[in-house]
Amino acid sequence: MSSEKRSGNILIPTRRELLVGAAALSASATLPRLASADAPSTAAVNTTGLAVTDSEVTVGILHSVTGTMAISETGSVEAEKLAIDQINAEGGVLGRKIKFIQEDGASDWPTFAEKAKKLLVQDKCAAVFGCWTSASRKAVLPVFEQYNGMLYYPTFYEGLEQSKNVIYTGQEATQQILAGLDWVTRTQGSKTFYLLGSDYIWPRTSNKIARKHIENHLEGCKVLGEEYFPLGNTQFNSVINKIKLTKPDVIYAIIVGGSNVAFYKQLKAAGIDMSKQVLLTISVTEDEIDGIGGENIAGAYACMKYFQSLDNPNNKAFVEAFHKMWGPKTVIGDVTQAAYLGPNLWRLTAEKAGSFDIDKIAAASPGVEFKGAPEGYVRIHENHHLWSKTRVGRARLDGQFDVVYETKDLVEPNPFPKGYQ
Amino acid sequence: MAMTGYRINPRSLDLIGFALIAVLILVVFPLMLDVFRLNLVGKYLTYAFVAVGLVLCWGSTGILSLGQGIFFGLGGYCMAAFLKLEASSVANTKIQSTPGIPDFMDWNQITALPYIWMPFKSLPLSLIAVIAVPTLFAFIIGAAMFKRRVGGVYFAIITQAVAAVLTILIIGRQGYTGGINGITDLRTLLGWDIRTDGAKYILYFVCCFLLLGTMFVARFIQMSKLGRILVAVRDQEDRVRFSGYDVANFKIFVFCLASAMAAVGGAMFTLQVGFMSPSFVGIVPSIEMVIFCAVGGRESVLGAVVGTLLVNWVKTSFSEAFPELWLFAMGGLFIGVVLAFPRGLAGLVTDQIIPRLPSGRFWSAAAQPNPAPAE
Amino acid sequence: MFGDYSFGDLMSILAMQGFAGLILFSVFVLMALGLAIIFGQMGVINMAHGEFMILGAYMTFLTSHIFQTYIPVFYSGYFFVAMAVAFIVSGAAGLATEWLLIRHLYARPLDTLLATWGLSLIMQQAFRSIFGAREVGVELPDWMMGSLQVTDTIEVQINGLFVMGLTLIITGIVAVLMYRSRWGLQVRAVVSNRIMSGAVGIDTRRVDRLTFGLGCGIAGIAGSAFTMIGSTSPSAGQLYIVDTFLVVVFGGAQSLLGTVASALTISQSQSALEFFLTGSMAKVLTLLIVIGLLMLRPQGLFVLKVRR
Amino acid sequence: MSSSTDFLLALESVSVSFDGFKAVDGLNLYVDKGELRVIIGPNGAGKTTVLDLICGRTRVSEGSIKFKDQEITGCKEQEIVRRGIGRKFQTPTIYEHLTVFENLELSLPRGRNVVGALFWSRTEEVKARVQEIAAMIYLPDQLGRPAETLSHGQKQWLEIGMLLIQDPELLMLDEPVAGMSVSERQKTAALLNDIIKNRSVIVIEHDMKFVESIAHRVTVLHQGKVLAEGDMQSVQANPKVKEVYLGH
Repeated sequence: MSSEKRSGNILIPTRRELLVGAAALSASATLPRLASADAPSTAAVNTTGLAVTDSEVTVGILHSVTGTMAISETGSVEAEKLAIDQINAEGGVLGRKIKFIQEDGASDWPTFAEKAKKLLVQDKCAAVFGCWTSASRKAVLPVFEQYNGMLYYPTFYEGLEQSKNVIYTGQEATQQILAGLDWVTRTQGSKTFYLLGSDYIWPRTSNKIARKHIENHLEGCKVLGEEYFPLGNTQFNSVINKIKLTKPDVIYAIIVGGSNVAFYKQLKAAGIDMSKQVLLTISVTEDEIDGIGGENIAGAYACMKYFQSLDNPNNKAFVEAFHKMWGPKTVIGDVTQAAYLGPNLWRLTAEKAGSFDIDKIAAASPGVEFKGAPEGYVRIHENHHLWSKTRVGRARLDGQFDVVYETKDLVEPNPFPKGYQ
Repeated sequence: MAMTGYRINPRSLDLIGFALIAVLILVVFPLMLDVFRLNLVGKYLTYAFVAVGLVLCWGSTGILSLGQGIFFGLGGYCMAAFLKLEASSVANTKIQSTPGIPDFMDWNQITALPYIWMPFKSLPLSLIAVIAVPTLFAFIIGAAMFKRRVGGVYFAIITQAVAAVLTILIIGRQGYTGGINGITDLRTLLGWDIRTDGAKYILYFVCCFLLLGTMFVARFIQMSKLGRILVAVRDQEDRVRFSGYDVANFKIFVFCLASAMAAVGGAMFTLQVGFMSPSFVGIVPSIEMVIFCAVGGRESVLGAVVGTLLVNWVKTSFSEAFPELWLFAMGGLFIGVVLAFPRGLAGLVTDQIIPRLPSGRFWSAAAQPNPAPAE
Repeated sequence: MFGDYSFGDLMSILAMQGFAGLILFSVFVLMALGLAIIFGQMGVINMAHGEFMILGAYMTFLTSHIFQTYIPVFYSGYFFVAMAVAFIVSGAAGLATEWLLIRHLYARPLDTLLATWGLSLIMQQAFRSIFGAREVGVELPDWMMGSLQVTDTIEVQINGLFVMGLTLIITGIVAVLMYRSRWGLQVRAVVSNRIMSGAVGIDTRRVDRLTFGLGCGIAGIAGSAFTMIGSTSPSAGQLYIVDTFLVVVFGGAQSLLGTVASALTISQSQSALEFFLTGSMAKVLTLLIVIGLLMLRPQGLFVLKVRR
Repeated sequence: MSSSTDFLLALESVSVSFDGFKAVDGLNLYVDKGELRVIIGPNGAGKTTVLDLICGRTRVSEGSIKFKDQEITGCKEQEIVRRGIGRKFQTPTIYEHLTVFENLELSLPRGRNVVGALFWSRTEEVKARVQEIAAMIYLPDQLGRPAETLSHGQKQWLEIGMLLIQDPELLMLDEPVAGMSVSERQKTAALLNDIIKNRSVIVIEHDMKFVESIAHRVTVLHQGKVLAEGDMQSVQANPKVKEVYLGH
């Protein structure tokens, strides 16, 4: 069965609009019943003692719902629950309904490791959707490799990693950064950059890649300054002064969490006008703007693969379903969308492999394509990252983005970029 | 500060209490729990080292340190450093631009092993460092503070600030420390794979025996004249001084000892959990560990261990049952204990239960607080 | 470092860094005032101070919403109402806390630390359950954003000025309350000798409750003011606690003057360092300096030498 | 005046001030070996402060304090104690929840460092010494009792005992009979006269009857200065003293 059909009915709410004389879809409308009817035997689809019964398959959701990271991870939890609901509504995976067990990582890496272990060793989850920060992923990675689990990791991250047991549904650094830099130099004629970041691995590595690209690949461009702030820092006046004095063409900001709010509010208060000053960020999604306030960041450019305002049928349906489930006010950011991909990709892979076995899933993953992806279309690369387009959006007053640029074709994921390390 | 009440024949009470704990962790848990849960208990027990240290430092001497996480962390990092070097052999790190150094160094364009990492190539040196580094650090802080007679709340808050500084440094100097990720993916100890179930059992028992040893040392000190002097320092510092004792030295000693104990815990944590994270050096875990100790009874070695097990068990089971609401329960627990039993579970036993029981010996021992099994 | 700047630039660096420092200073004072009262005057270590601030911030958030939806005409002025609300709600919460929790612990100051830590966990989770785990954006009336152009390189941020003014006023009020009012007299009496002041007919319980309430109320105002510069999320309060305690302790717990002075020292040194080092290192150095000075003057900057 | 003296204790032009208020002002005070000196004076005269200065609890602003011809200003409390000065506080400061025996044992000038304390063993010799002192301070059969259960007077004695067991050459007692019954006072007076045999004692006391019963020489302090000094009669005769103090 091709994923073509499935893409149609992945999203129940869209049926109506898509049904318009699509033969494939009329077939797929009946597909759920079929799926459960000819459900393969448990013995066949589960040879390694995962938590799979004739009617159910158990997966785990592992995010921080308490502590500082809960701010960011809530969206991912919501997206994953939505995806699981929708899949179940269509008869589940290999004829089995998905049952999820949620654990709280509590924004604490050792806790993530503990809970990951619990989900694999005790609950025998067939797949785990979770983690947000690199630190939490690094903490659970050995667990997944030792107990041979499958993690779907939603966040854009620094790369330099590749594991049989992880599918990275977010972009790795080069995918997210390079296209944006090229675009800004090309269209804004920017020559000078000021790099900012929160003080941990992702911003530092990303800025490293950005710097290398600026200095080695962009004609006549240079970096005027690079600075890092403790996580949760709320005072940026000093660096803002430095920016005012060095007058860079582009402020390149990779500040995360609560610091964002302080940073952009203080930028605005300091009279830096985003309509004149180019600010390019890879860390601010619609979720963050919720806290920052649209009026404080309007005019800034963000570079990532998804924006809630994307105009395509998949996304319309996704946003509608999301709002139906979690309320019309909740916004959807890049990571939230990537988290939504997780369960869907897993389902497609499982049905391609005809099995829940981790090894079979891992082996079957490369080449799996999800045409119903809200961001349009994604395909899993041999390195377990996703082929995806990169887009630049400009923040609006209402907290949404206007997509001003999108790469012509899918950008290849390259977690170990030569010349950027 | 609460005062030690008068116990009926404390020694026999202790012996039986110790026996109970020993049986519990050496026999009951291994039989009752699967390896995953046992490994969890093992993790809790590493916190118990800190709690025992706090009993001496805070309960007996009245020095409240909100920075014990520092020493737990340093101990853990020293252990992790050794394991990490072993894990990042040239063979394992082929894909790096500089094979043979830890991955996080490679990510930060460090091309040669920094000098501070050299000692951790040898296990003996590393084991020495596990104790020595944190203890030395504690000595510096202690000497600076106690010689200047900084005490009470001031000491607590300064230790907190030190913890904050250290966290920022570790995270900021990620090329040398692994940054916020900590030091992850530790595999073998001298070629012995510490991730297998067998290894987990062995490490668990090693941890247990070390803990029992630590408890014994702590108890021995409490019983000695030194122990009486520490209590005297807590309640009547001036008089101790005018009895010709150099109070500062005693405080420094007990603070260093507590730190060393914490460090051992940290090292055992690294071995059992397989990585070390800067989140331990921070303020939150430091305060949590003080709370473990308070729940169990800040003056009782046994109480501290039991309290640690209890709080962590509650934490784990609540957060598994109500991932989104468990903080309410934790907060409630802390407040409840502080209000209801100022001297923790141990106090509850010695003040409330024993006096109400018929003739002392047998009962008083049996009435040692039984930890809820971690299940 | 200086090579690439002209003299004029340097002057404006000086001016603007000084100003940045002043903002930071006001922020610290606002954070610390409430604690200085509670810790300094009552010896209670309130680890939930940050949460009381965030409570104030959420109140501001609610008020702004109410204004937007019901009386948009007065929107530009909502902030003042918000601060009042924040003060009242946080203050009330403070009174309740004192009554339920703190008053049982006066004999054991260090235990208040543990109990209030528990309280802070509960409050955080409460915020999360009520307002959601995500950050909330508190919108500001336009007149508060933006900045005044002094010279072409020197700009003064309006909300910065606002925070400073606010700090000035509140500090003034507290000072008057402490050193001019009957209540302040009673507070200081209770601090210096609880039993005696009880004996001479001061209702020490009432004094304690009011003191704690006032402290929390001020925390509320601070939180409300911080919506201008910081983020409002359930766990944001944790960010402030260490700095706040350092400021208070460094100043010498008993004296307001000390608190102000230490806030000034810390903020100025930090913003100066921030300019020449990166944010992280500046923070580290500042903390180290404070710790060092505390070792030299264990009891803080401003304490009276008295016969023990 | 010669800086070297044959006095046991010599305070020369000692001053200390708290925020401008001079609690002790250019005080000169000399104590002989084997002398029992009583310091009296109205409240706030600086009596207790003088003791604080001698035992290092308060640092002198100016002046010198010599003990056995050695400067002790700036020494740490415990050093001064080890040189042979013991000090009893106004309110009895003892280890409330240790037993009488343990109180005395802790005060025994041995095993004063960490290691010594850790491996301390309660030898017969130790027990004997404790017994001996306990007998002196009228608590021979109270050794097993928790100190907190003693009567106020007994606590005063215990604290004196804790000083005696250190065998100091100079003993400083701040109001040793405060809150004692008449019989206890007599016993205490006897105790002091008994102690005197091989050491000097400074006593601060208000109770004139008690002072008469023990004092060799009396020093009257007033506003941090020596108002008068001499034996009881001469002091009581002194009009200035009458005026500021005894008069009414």
